[in-house]
Amino acid sequence: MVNDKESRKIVDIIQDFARKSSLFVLAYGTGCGAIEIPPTMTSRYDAERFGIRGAATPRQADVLLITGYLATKSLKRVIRAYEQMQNPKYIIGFGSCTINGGMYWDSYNTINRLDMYMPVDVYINGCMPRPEAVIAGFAKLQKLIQAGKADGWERYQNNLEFYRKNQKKIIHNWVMPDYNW
Amino acid sequence: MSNLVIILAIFGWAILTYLAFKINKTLGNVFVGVLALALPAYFFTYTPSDYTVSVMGMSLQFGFTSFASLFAMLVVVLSSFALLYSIPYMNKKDRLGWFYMNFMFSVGGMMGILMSKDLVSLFIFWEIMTWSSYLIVIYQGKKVNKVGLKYMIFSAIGAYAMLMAIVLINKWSGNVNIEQFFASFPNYSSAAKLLSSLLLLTGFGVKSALMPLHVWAPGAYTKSPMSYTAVFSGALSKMGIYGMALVAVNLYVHSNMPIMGEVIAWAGAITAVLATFWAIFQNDIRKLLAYSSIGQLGYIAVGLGIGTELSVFAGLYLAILHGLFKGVLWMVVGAIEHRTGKTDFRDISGLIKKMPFTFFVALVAIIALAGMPPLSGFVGKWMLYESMITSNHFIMVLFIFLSSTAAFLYCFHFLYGLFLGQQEDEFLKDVKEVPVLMMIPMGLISLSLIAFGTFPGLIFKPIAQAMSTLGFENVTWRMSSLTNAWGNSMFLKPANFMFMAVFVFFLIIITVVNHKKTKKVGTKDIANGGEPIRDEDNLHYSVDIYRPFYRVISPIMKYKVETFYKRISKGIEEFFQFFRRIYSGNGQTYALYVVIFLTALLILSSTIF
Amino acid sequence: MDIGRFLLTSITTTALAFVVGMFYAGFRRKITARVQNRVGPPVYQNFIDVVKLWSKKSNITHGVMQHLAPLWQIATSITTLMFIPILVDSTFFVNLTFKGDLIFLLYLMVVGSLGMALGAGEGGNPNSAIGVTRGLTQMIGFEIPWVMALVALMIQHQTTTIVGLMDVQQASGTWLMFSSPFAFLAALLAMPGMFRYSPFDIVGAPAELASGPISEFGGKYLGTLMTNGSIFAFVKLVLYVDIFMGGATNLVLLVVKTFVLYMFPVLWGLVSPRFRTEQSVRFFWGWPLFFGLLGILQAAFL
Amino acid sequence: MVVANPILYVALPLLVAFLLPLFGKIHKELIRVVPGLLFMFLIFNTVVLFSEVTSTGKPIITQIAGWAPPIGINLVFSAFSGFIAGIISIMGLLVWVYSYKFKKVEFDNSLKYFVLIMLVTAGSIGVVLTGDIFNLFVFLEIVALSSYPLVAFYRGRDGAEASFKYLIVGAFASIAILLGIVLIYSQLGTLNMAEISLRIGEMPEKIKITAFILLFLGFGIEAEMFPLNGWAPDAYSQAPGPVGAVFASMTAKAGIYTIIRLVFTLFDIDAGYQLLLGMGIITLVVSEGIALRQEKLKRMLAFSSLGQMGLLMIAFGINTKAAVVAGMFILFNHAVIKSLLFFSGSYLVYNSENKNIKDLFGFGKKLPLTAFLFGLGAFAIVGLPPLSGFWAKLSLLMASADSNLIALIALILIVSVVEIVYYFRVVNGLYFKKYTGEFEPHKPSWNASLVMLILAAVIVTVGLYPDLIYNYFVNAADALMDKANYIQNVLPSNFVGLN
Amino acid sequence: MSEELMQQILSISFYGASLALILIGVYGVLTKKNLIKILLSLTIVDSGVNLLFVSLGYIMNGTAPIFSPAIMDGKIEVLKTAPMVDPVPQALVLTAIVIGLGVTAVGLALVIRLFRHHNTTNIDEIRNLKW
Repeated sequence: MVNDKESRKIVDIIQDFARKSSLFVLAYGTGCGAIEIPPTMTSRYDAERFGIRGAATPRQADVLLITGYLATKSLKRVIRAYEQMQNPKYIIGFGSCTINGGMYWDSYNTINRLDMYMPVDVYINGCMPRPEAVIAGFAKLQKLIQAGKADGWERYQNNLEFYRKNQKKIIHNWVMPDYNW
Repeated sequence: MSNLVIILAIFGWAILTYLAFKINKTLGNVFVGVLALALPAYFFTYTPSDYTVSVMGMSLQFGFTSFASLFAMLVVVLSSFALLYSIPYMNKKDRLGWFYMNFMFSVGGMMGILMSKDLVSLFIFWEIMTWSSYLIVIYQGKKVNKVGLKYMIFSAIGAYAMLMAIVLINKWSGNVNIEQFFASFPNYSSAAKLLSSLLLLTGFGVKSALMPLHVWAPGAYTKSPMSYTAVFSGALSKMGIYGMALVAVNLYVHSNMPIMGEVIAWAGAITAVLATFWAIFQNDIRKLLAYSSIGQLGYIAVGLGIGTELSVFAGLYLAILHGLFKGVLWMVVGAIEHRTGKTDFRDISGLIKKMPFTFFVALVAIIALAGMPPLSGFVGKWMLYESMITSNHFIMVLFIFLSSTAAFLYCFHFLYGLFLGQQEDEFLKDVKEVPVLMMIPMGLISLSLIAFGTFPGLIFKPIAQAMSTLGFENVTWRMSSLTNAWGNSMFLKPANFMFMAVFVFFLIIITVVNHKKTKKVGTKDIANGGEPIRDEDNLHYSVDIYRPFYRVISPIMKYKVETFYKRISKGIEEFFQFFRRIYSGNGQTYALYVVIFLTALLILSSTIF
Repeated sequence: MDIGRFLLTSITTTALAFVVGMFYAGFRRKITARVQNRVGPPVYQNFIDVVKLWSKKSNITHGVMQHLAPLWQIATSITTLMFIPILVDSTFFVNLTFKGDLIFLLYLMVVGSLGMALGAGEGGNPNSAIGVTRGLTQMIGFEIPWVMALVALMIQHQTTTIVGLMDVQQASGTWLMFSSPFAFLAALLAMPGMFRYSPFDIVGAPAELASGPISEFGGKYLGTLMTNGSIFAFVKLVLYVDIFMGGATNLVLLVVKTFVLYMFPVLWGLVSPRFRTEQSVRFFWGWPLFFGLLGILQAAFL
Repeated sequence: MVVANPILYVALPLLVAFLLPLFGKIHKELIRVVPGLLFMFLIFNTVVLFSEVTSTGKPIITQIAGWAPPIGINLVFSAFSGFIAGIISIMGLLVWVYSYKFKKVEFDNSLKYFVLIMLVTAGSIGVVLTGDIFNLFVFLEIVALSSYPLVAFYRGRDGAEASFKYLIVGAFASIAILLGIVLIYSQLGTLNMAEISLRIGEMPEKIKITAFILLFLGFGIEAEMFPLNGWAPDAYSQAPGPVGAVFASMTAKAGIYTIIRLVFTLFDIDAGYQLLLGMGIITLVVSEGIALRQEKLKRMLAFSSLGQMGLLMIAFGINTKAAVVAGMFILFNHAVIKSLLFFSGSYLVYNSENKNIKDLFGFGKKLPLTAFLFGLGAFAIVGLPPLSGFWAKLSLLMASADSNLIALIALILIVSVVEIVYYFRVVNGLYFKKYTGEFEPHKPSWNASLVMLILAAVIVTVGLYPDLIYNYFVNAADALMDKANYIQNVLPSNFVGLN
Repeated sequence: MSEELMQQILSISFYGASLALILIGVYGVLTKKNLIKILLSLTIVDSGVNLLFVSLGYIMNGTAPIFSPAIMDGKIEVLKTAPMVDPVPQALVLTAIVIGLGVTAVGLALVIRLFRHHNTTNIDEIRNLKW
């Protein structure tokens, strides 16, 4: 699973461990899946024991949790929030809608494939996924981080033109400032 | 050269400046500059000599006491800086000659006050100072009618109270000499003591804007050009403090009337609290600073009123310091007004981008004002608190603490509203840093504020000398440590150096670590729920920002002294409006009055004669 | 003073404060979780958080003041720490304790907040400014009872230094919290405000203000702020212990005392909803003020 | 002295007044020139006589028609009366210079104007100098009779109305004075003031008091005392601008002189002083208060003038030397400053129909010099140092302090605040209200500006160095207070009491 | 009827008459609304005062006042013994009458002016200047 372990310095390993164990989540309640976040965080499932806690602003967040379908209107906000997050940053696509549009696959104002517009690190399937599935998704992300493979933010940086092109197809009145990190 | 000649020279120079401006603006500016440089040059090299003039059978004496020369130092420094600052600041305004003439008149008036060794000449110079400042208050001519009138009326009330005191003192002491007044004061009857001191306090209290006589101050400070307000609030109001210190300390401390000292101190404490509250809710920077000035003068009054060695020392220190930092702050406001033309929080934001130097001096002055270590304001605050605690003014100390904590609110509002926050292009267009001639005064005073923070001994020395005039002999002071009456000490050097060392250490760390990956972004790029901010959006939050606090203290804020005065004056006017119907316009009625008067006199003649 | 020795002690003190403070924060999270019937994060979770924040690969700042804001905070905390006696009659943790007094500490402790306020202000985020104004307003609230408590102690024992107050407790053998109960009550009630724990956490309310003043801080800035938070928490606790609980003769005792004291705001916070700004000011100007007045009266007339 | 003689004060203006039409027949310009020459001569007269008085320290007594007092009529030029006469003649000259080109006066009008001014001058100085009480009455009537037409001088205004009111009240004054004289004469059989003063004790108490009250009433009307001064604001405000100054500096001076003589010299009633003091206080408070509510500039100035008269009465009513000195100072100030205010004020409201204060808003920029001088006058009259008004106020306050009248000090100062309010309303309006454009400003002619500048210079100079004229006040006060000396000097040395 | 009684009756009637005149005049000034009537009342008062003055010096059967040494002393007692009318009041009254005449003349001129200006002679309606 982790092949190039030798090439990584000890500092990176420590840092990746810290990143893995402390995930500040910016939960973007875009769709119906947001209702699953509270049980995930509260006493029944308690995601905090894995170091996962909510962050109030994108500046402090590590993980952008996209909970469900993204309307064309909210896509703009999500992109904006994602771009305001500090590197390294991760996206978890939550629910079927982020994968293929789910039950909204033929809606005129939702997007179907999230990773056309944003670099998703981990998808969590289900409509909607149970908290167990969410935690499993986080565990997957942690593994990727530990391995140094959660590089969605690098992909976004490198393929910015691709993403921008797709984004601009959806968002017609493009008023966002330039990309920054 | 006698001192009086210098005062007359200033007055003469004022008139010359006026004439010079009639000829040519540049020539006039040269005249202004010459005075600005000559004033400190003369003052710091002269040797005092006494001089006596005899007028109308009274002998008027002139000469500096070391107490007066402390304030004279402040006046000289501040006014010469303000004059320098005025040259670029006032550049685009008209009737400059008039302005500078009155400016110099008021400087001369202040010097005259400090030079007077008798009450009559003090009063004369006091009034010269008053009307010249009045003329400057109304100089800009925008909505000054009420403000000017208010200032004049309150000054008149104060001055006339003082005049009454002078007249009575002349009767009770036999002459108007200040020292002899103090010498003979213990022999006064208790009613005379109370009356003369209350009247004098009213007189001085008006100028030092003590509640409830402060009503004129916000308007007057606001309406005059900022370069003058720096002197107005920084030095001119200190004349009230000067008088109050003389009276308070000499009379109440040395004549065993501590109750009057308590009156002053309480007036000061209440002033400090209420004025600070008012300052918090202002949306105009000039108003904010005006109320803040009133509050700060309250602290000084507290220091003088308590009357222990440390408290008087603190009062004087704060007086000097308030002159300095408030001078800078008014100059900052002037700089902003000069560059943006606005003074309302609604119309300004994010100036740090365009005016970093101004921001820096404002920051220094604000820290000094807030009384926080490591700058000089803390020294004054420390001495004030310690003097209050060691002299068992434990309720008053709460008032002062409440006031100075509340002061943080408007300090933040000032810095944040003007310099920080959203950088709106519409506000910042065509704005640039102020000219060098405006930077120099602000910069130099700010430097002194920083220096006094660690080495307050630099101004402790003249203050200690001044204290000897007030009757506190042999005040001990050290260069950078403070001691209270219980022997507890505060060492400034380790504290400030420690603070700076830690600060610098972490500054290096935080700057170096991830240096390349640290990026500066504009203030439009903020986290606000993902909504991109367009350029035309104004998200600056600086108007009415202390609503919650207002809701807490609204029961107090509902009552304004001003309404009280308004009611009184309206009542008087209404009364005379009714009264003037005596002059009915009918000749017969007037004849009737004559007959009635005659009849009344005849009837009452047995009782009258 | 031996500069090397001073460096050693001051760094040790800071490290101690940092570690203890961090663990306290961890315990707070753990306790909160347990009370809420959760497992909660490990107690060292905050260390991980700080490391992660420092290892962020990009950092955003809006200008100089925001860059300096965490420094104000941390310089304040560490300087304050230097002026507080950690242990009673310790020869090691002397630092600068004999060079300052309570008024200085009172003022020094707010310097950081104001520096932070300026930094937050420069961010340009309206949420930050709102948070700052709330924080400053709340500060007026809790400072008054806190100062009243201190004034009561100072006038009662005719000293304005912490060392003086500690000596008084040493000499009498009674803690000031027992000999001046009203002052202690006032100070204790002011404490949650000082920590900005619930119910006084309107300043940085995450849901409505997007964490308020710190909403533009991320990465190393947030890391510095968290570091500072833990140090400052320790500072405040030690200050309370020194003043009211007679200080501590060794580190274990210190930790015990501070921990017990720390539980007060933590546990109170757990069961409290959030006060609005004016409600919290009114709260502080209610019973705490009354207790403070009683304390002053006791000090002045008894 | 051949050239200078007190009698010339009265005789010359009267003579000139009657000869003026004849001069006009010779050359029209002479009508305007001759009064000026006369005033100059009067000033010369004053200077010469004054130097003599100061050198000898004795008043100059002139007997008319060679009858020695107490039978004959005599003029007394003492340091006190001479001082007032001097003020009147100097102010006369200034008024002349000011009115030299005041408006476009027709030949006829100019003639009338200067004749009346001459008569007022003659009357006022006569009142001040005369040593005979009936003669004083006659001079007062001359003043009054010539004032009535002066008030009604302009046809366009309500001058006639004001004049008629003045006439009614003035007639009452003359009746009261005459009755008082009748009473005195019926008891003492003399009209000489010195002799009356000497023998006043012989009068039965009741009659003495009645006579005093009657005279007090009559003179009070002339001195603009409160309930009796209904005519004054109307007259001041309707008369031509310089005439306002004439009233303030001449007739009012004559009026206050009579009442001072009445209380100080003629009668020995102590309560008289208190009555004067009380009436002064009432006058001061009421007038200044009402001035606060005036919409018209000249009316405001008039009420302010009344207030000053009240202040004068207070000063003389206190009856100590210091207070009298202060009173002299105020008297001097009132003449100078109020004239300046009337002079400049009448140019400010020159074109205004109603002379409202709001008509002159914004004139500070239109008429810079006039507005400035008005402002200076306002500053001076409210007593701001270093202008002359301050010293007067200071000396009055010190005098009242010496007499333990602490409440009075407070009262005077409170009233001064009121004074500041209404004067500064005008000054603020001048400079900081918007110019309405309704009325064209009228530039003062050069002679008017000259007069105003001279007055301003006097105000400033005296303010800077009051000792310049302070000694005159002291001498005048000495002369007034020393009743015995007055009697001794006036009556022949061989005069022995009648009993 | 003795001479003294006659003298007394005379003086009382003189005084009474002049007092009555004065009061009538004052009443007139205070109550009449017509300007001319007011002026007339003023002259009536004047007459009263003049009468009073003149009656002071009157002595029954007195001779014309020719200069005599007695008067030089200015003693009233002398006047009583010498049956001579006191000349001074007469001289004064002459002056007073002249003055009264002047006042009346000026007053009438003013009345004419006022009537032209206001078209009325009612004093209540001529109140442009008030307060």
